[in-house]
Amino acid sequence: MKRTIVPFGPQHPVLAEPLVLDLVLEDEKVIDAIPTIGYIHRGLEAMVDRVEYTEMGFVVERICGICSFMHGMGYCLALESIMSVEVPDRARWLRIIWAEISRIQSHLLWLGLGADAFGFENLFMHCWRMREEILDIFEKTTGGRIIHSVNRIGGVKRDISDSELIAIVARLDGLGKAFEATARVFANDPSIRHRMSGVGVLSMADARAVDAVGPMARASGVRMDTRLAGQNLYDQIEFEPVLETAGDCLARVVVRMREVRQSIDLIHQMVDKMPKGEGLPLENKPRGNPSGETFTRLEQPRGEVVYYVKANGTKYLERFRARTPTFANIPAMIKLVKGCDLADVPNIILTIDPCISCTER
Amino acid sequence: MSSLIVFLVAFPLVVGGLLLGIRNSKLRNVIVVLAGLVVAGASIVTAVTFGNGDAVFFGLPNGLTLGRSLLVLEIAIAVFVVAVSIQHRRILAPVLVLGQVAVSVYLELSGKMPELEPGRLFWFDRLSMIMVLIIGIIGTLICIHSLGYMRDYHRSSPLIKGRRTVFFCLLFVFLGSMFGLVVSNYLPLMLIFWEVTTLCSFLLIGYTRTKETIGYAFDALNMNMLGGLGFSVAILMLAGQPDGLDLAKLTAGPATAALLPALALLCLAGLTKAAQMPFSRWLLGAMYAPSPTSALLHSSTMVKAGVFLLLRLSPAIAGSSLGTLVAFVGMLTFLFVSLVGVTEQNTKKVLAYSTIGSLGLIVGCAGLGSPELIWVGVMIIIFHALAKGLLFLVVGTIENRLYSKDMENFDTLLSRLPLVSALALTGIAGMFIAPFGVVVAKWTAIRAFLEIPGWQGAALLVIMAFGTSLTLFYWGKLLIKVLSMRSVSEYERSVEKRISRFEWLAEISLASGVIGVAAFLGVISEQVVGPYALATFKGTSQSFLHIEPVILATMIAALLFLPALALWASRHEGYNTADFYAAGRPVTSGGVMGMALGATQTVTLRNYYLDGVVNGKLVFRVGTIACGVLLVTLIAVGMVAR
Amino acid sequence: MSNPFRLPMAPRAIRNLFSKPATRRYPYEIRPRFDGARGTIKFDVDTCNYCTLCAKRCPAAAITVSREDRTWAIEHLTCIGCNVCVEVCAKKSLAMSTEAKHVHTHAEVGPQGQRPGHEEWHGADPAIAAAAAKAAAELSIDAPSS
Amino acid sequence: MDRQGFLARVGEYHTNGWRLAIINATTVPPVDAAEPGIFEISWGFAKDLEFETIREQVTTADEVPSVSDFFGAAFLYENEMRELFGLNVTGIGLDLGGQLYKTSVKIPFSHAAVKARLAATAAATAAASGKKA
Amino acid sequence: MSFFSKSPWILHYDASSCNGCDIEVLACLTPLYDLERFGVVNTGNPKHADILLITGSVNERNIDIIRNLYRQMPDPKVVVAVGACACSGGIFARAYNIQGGIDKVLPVDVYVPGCAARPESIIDGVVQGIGALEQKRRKSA
Amino acid sequence: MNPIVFGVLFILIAPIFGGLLAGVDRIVSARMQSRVGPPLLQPFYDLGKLLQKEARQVNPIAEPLLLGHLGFMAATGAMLVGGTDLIFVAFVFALAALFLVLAAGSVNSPYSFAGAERELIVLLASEPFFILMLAAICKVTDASSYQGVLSSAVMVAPKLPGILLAFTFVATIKLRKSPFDISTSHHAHQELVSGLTSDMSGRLLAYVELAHWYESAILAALVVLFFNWSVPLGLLAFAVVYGLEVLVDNSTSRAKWQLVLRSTWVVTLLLVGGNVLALFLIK
Repeated sequence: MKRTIVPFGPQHPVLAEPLVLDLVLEDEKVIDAIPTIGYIHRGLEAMVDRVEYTEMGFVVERICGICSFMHGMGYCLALESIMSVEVPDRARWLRIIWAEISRIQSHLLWLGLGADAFGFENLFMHCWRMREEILDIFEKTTGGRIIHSVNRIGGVKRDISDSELIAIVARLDGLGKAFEATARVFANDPSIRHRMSGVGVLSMADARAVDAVGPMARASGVRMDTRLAGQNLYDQIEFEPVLETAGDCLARVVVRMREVRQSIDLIHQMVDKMPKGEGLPLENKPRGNPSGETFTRLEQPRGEVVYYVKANGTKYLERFRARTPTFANIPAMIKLVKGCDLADVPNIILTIDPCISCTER
Repeated sequence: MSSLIVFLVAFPLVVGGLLLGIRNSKLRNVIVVLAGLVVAGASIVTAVTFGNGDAVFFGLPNGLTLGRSLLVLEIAIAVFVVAVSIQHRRILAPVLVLGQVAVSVYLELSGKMPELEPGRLFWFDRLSMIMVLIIGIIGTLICIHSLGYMRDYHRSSPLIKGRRTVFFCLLFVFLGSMFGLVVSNYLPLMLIFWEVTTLCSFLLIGYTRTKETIGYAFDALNMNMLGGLGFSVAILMLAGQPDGLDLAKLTAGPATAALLPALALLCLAGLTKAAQMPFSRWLLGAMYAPSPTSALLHSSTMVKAGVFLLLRLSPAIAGSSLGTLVAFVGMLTFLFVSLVGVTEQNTKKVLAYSTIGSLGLIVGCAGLGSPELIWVGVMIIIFHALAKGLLFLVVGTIENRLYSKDMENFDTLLSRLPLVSALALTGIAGMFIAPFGVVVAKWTAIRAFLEIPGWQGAALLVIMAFGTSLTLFYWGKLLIKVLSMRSVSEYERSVEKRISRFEWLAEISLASGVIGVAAFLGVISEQVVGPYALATFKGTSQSFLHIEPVILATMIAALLFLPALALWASRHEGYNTADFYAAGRPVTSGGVMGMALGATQTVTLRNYYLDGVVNGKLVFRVGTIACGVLLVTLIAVGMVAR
Repeated sequence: MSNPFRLPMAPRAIRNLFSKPATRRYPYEIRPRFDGARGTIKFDVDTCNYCTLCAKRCPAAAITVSREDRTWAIEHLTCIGCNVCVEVCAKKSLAMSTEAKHVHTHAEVGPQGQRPGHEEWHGADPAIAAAAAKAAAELSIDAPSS
Repeated sequence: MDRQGFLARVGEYHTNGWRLAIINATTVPPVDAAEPGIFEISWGFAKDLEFETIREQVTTADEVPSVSDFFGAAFLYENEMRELFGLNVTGIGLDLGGQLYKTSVKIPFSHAAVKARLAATAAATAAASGKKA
Repeated sequence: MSFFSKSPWILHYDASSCNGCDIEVLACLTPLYDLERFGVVNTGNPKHADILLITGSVNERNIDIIRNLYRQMPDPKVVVAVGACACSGGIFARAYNIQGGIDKVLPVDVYVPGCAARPESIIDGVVQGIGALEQKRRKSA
Repeated sequence: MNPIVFGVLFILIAPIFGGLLAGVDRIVSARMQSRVGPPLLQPFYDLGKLLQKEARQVNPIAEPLLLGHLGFMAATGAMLVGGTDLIFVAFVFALAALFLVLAAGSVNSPYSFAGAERELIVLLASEPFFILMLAAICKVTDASSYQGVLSSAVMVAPKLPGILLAFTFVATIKLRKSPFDISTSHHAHQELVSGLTSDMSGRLLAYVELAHWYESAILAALVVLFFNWSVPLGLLAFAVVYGLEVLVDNSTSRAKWQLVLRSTWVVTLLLVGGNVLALFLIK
């Protein structure tokens, strides 16, 4: 029997990034979906052969423009563990504050994109307007809106003054209030429920079977969050991962909304706990060239990222590898897309919070 | 005068018999074409001779009498049916036909049969005239079309044993008996023709003699025999009434309560033949027969016999609860089959659903009965006969070129078979595009429904609104497929050249008919249909067309201008079939897209069938049950009214 | 199931309709950039000793330095503004300004195919400066002032 | 590599509820020119906060069995290894037929490609230092 | 009279960007920057677009896509390369799968530098693009 | 005044009305999103640009079909206010809309086709309403033409509250507003790209836009029918309805086609069917 084949992507307005799906449809029911990626593959892991390890961090930052800070931090953490560099305390705290701010930024961005995918333009506008607040904080503290370039192996390049930190917390509280109004819309709007509730259900067993990570797994009830490992000071503050059990698109929205609130709360705690004062050391410069290997794991907004770094004592690393969260979530996405409606395809793709540039590097 | 009618009926029968013996196809072509011309000519002559207006009645010429020939014919039919049924081990049909014979024999032997008024055997009025023209002209065109079609049909399906002699014989017999049916005034005479059409359709549906088609043929036979049985029981009941068997007198005005049971049974007969729910199944099965059969069954014969009878009965049943029930059976059938139609992928079946729906509308009009509604019913008969006849023939032609009846395979037809698709467009336009007849008829029907008081009026309006929109959906889908374009290869372009002249002649004539009738809508309404409707219901003079004919003509001209513009545009540069949006992927002019994982594939598109919203099978079942209940009520009402 | 006709967004939309839009009307209304925001690299040709460290460390390879010709050039279209060159410069010849990078058009492509966004300085070596000026005159583009 | 033993170990991780966190290949530079190129493959498994790896050393001639029977999500890693490293991974659950990426440099992590890149770097560094080539 | 300067519709394509510039392009449409003030509509469809805003650089797989999209845009049309990668390949110019900036395949009319390009710069770029569009219109008229 | 004059006036004024309406719509939508939005005359600039731009045609039949869409849409309006039978106008209205479907379908490309099919679905959803609405207006006023209804002594709106309510629902479809903007989208982020206009460019797209302006004007004229005792009140009511549509557009996400079809049918059956039934039973 004849079936409609819709070429979804590479250029498709629902996704800013090129992801290709051949959707085989009956009416609008997706019978089969054949994916292809590779439109953003740059080969940046191989740039270890062209860029010295000291500057490789800037390349790693540009794996993805949304979790740029986390990528930079992850690279530095990996190198620091190989080279046994002790990072000054304040720098460690500053890093995770920035990391949580960047999580808020990423989630707000995603909530907006998600809203746009199901045709709620106004909500998109509101989410992105709130996000601009975060970008202002970033630009003020790091000098860049999107790409921050403050992480260096051994510490961070810039300090945030204590007064500024307090201002940031106040600003985030304000943002939190504005966010609640938006969150109410996401949670209560019947038209959003129509599009999200019960759509793209990933059961807990399935989430485990396809090795889903991050909010994708947490929305299906899998208690998995690399922050629990505590290596990044998360053991010094109160932290418990956000879990939802429904496993549908709405649950993934809710997980991210709750994580926005949680991050604001975490930043509160962090600012309270961190060592105060002006002129505290921020950076311990590493000596010599690295040698050795490490797997470093980190919880990004999209989920767990794994970095592998192998160094052989030269200025150039032997191997750098990032297994990004979207890379791990793509099998889940392919699984969910089959059997849904064409109109659900954008929702499902977006609720895994795809970052194709992360996936393909 | 009466000899003309006898000629009209007898000539096709004789030709049919002659064709049975002719195996040379060239000779057959000549005979069919010549005989067809004679039939068409005779129908026109008849129409012209009688067509000055009022009803005329006459008997057999030169003192011929029927004698017991009707009974003999009936027994002959019964013997044939029993024989065939035994051959195929069917039980229902012989039971029904024997019941029928039993009724007739009882009538004959008991002597209850009233004396026949010899001068009132036949009845010719404007409705008969319209029917005779439809049968004579459209029927002939279909016969001629079959000459080309059957050649290709047997070429494309070599496994089917060619029995073309029988086929052409049946076509002509069919025409002859239809002529007889529409001019009969004496009900037992009409019954004979009625049964002959049943038999012809049975044989035509079973033409290919596969297990499947024989099953469908028996479906048709069983249901129509049931109607036939109703018909003969009605005759039995009417035989005791004064002037009961004289159709014209019977339907001269509202029927007395005593007549209602018999009328209910006649309505049952009409509904079976018109394939209304719950009897719609046989018409769908008939789709497996060669396309000219479908064309004949749908446009000018068979199902039209059913609505013809109901239109005849309209003045008698209108206003009674019987009439209302009949009307609702028709209107609900229209609604339900339109709903089923949107889920159907087989083009011939879509056409069949559309036919059942249109007939439902006619039945609705006949049941409600008012000058306006009778006008609507007759108008739909005319437009539907032309458009649907054309569509079936076109689909037959397409089927023989593309080897598929699936609507989905008709895509890019405009590029592959441009002339054929132009004809298809004309046919589809005739069925549902605004200034063409069926839509004008529906519009007038809505206006008439506004005048019907009580919940019935509201219900009819709602049914009409939804049913019409549903037809829009399936016709729209078909149009999208027919109108789509892509670059085609030289070979694909050459396919159209192999269509025979017979097919072109028939299809182009019918297409001109669709446009011509729409263009002369005003004249037809004023001169023929309007006077008929007024005469039937003794209404005061009124205009049925509530629009300036100028506007209609302008719209038709505009609609005809658009294809011309397309033709003009296609000769110009500036278009590129490889330029469609495919999300940035490479595309070529044949519609080949770059796909995932480096593959390539031709664009394939499937229409929407409302999966998950409308369950066609379920709707059909619900409709069958609902209309079945109505039908039982209908007969019961008739009985109780007594 | 909640009321299907609820529109939780509607009050917000109405409130927005009657309040001032959030839009910053750039380019008619320009918000000054934050201190420390990274923008364009500024080069001071007088203090540079052409050590080439900035060129070696630049991850985007946007800087070209020639010790012999005493030239220092940057491709602004390639520069990623990571600030590394500023950090490594021992002579403090480089500085990060908050000024946004300029948008260039195709019209700026030079006759020899020089890309837009290319900025080049020539050191004080008189011989080289003269040669460079001559070359620039031939190309009919203005040599950038130091 | 020991195919049976390897699959048994992977299967054990699977049955014990570990999840596949990463499969990573590394191009190990040859010590001398005569040595054939060696690749190091690590299968990283995670369970809650623990992380363990299986390590194998293979050449392009070796057959690397797919683990997609245990971990369905492995197909992306394995297709990637095949395309970028030229490794002979067999039995991949969802075989993309070499169409995952499309690269200008065929097999960009082959020993030859890595060597070429390092040479280019050396040349560029020399040029940046102001030594005219 | 020409309407091109009043109604520039854009198509955004992510060639192989890191998302940074894509987000900033989208941010330009949001309340704070609101490109629609200039009549800009983000069409998402090359057939409707006048300005191709393209981020990221050319690689082996997307090179055909970029060409296809450009070819499908009706004349007059303008290409605005957004971000360092689109202008020249940026930091990734030396990566093995990057062939260079967008001007390797398309005639780029406006280069918007930055990593990531700031919304203000993108607005400047679009405004410059409108000028280029107007020029092309005049040339073809 | 001669009805033909009304028709001609409609053809001339409707585009200006529709364009200005679209301009106001865009500004109001932008303000609801706390943006500044485009200038008021933006729709006219867009139209002008589209007419000046190259039209890339995939096949030769789309343009005639689109001209048919535009022509019949204008004709619908002209016939409506020109005094043609109202029920017939409903059929012509559907025909005009059908032309757009056919133009998109003729391209034979996935996105246009899916858009065309969805448009057919929304036609299927909205068509019963328009037939019933116009029939009910005819019934209640005993008139069959626009002028007839306007000069009728019967006030329509009080008699047809259910239908007026349903109108605000169904107008969402005709105005292509969220949640029912499933076949095209003014906003880019739609799974069908631009839906049925995906393969139209230049003047072809301009025809669609212009026809849509006519469509808005027709809807305005239809609202006036409900307020047949005072035309200004009718126009005010249209402004209110339109304002509601813009508000809903900015406060909901796009529905799926199944919901569009089901909900519209249910609304038509309950509100319109109920109102019609009441009309027939009470009168």
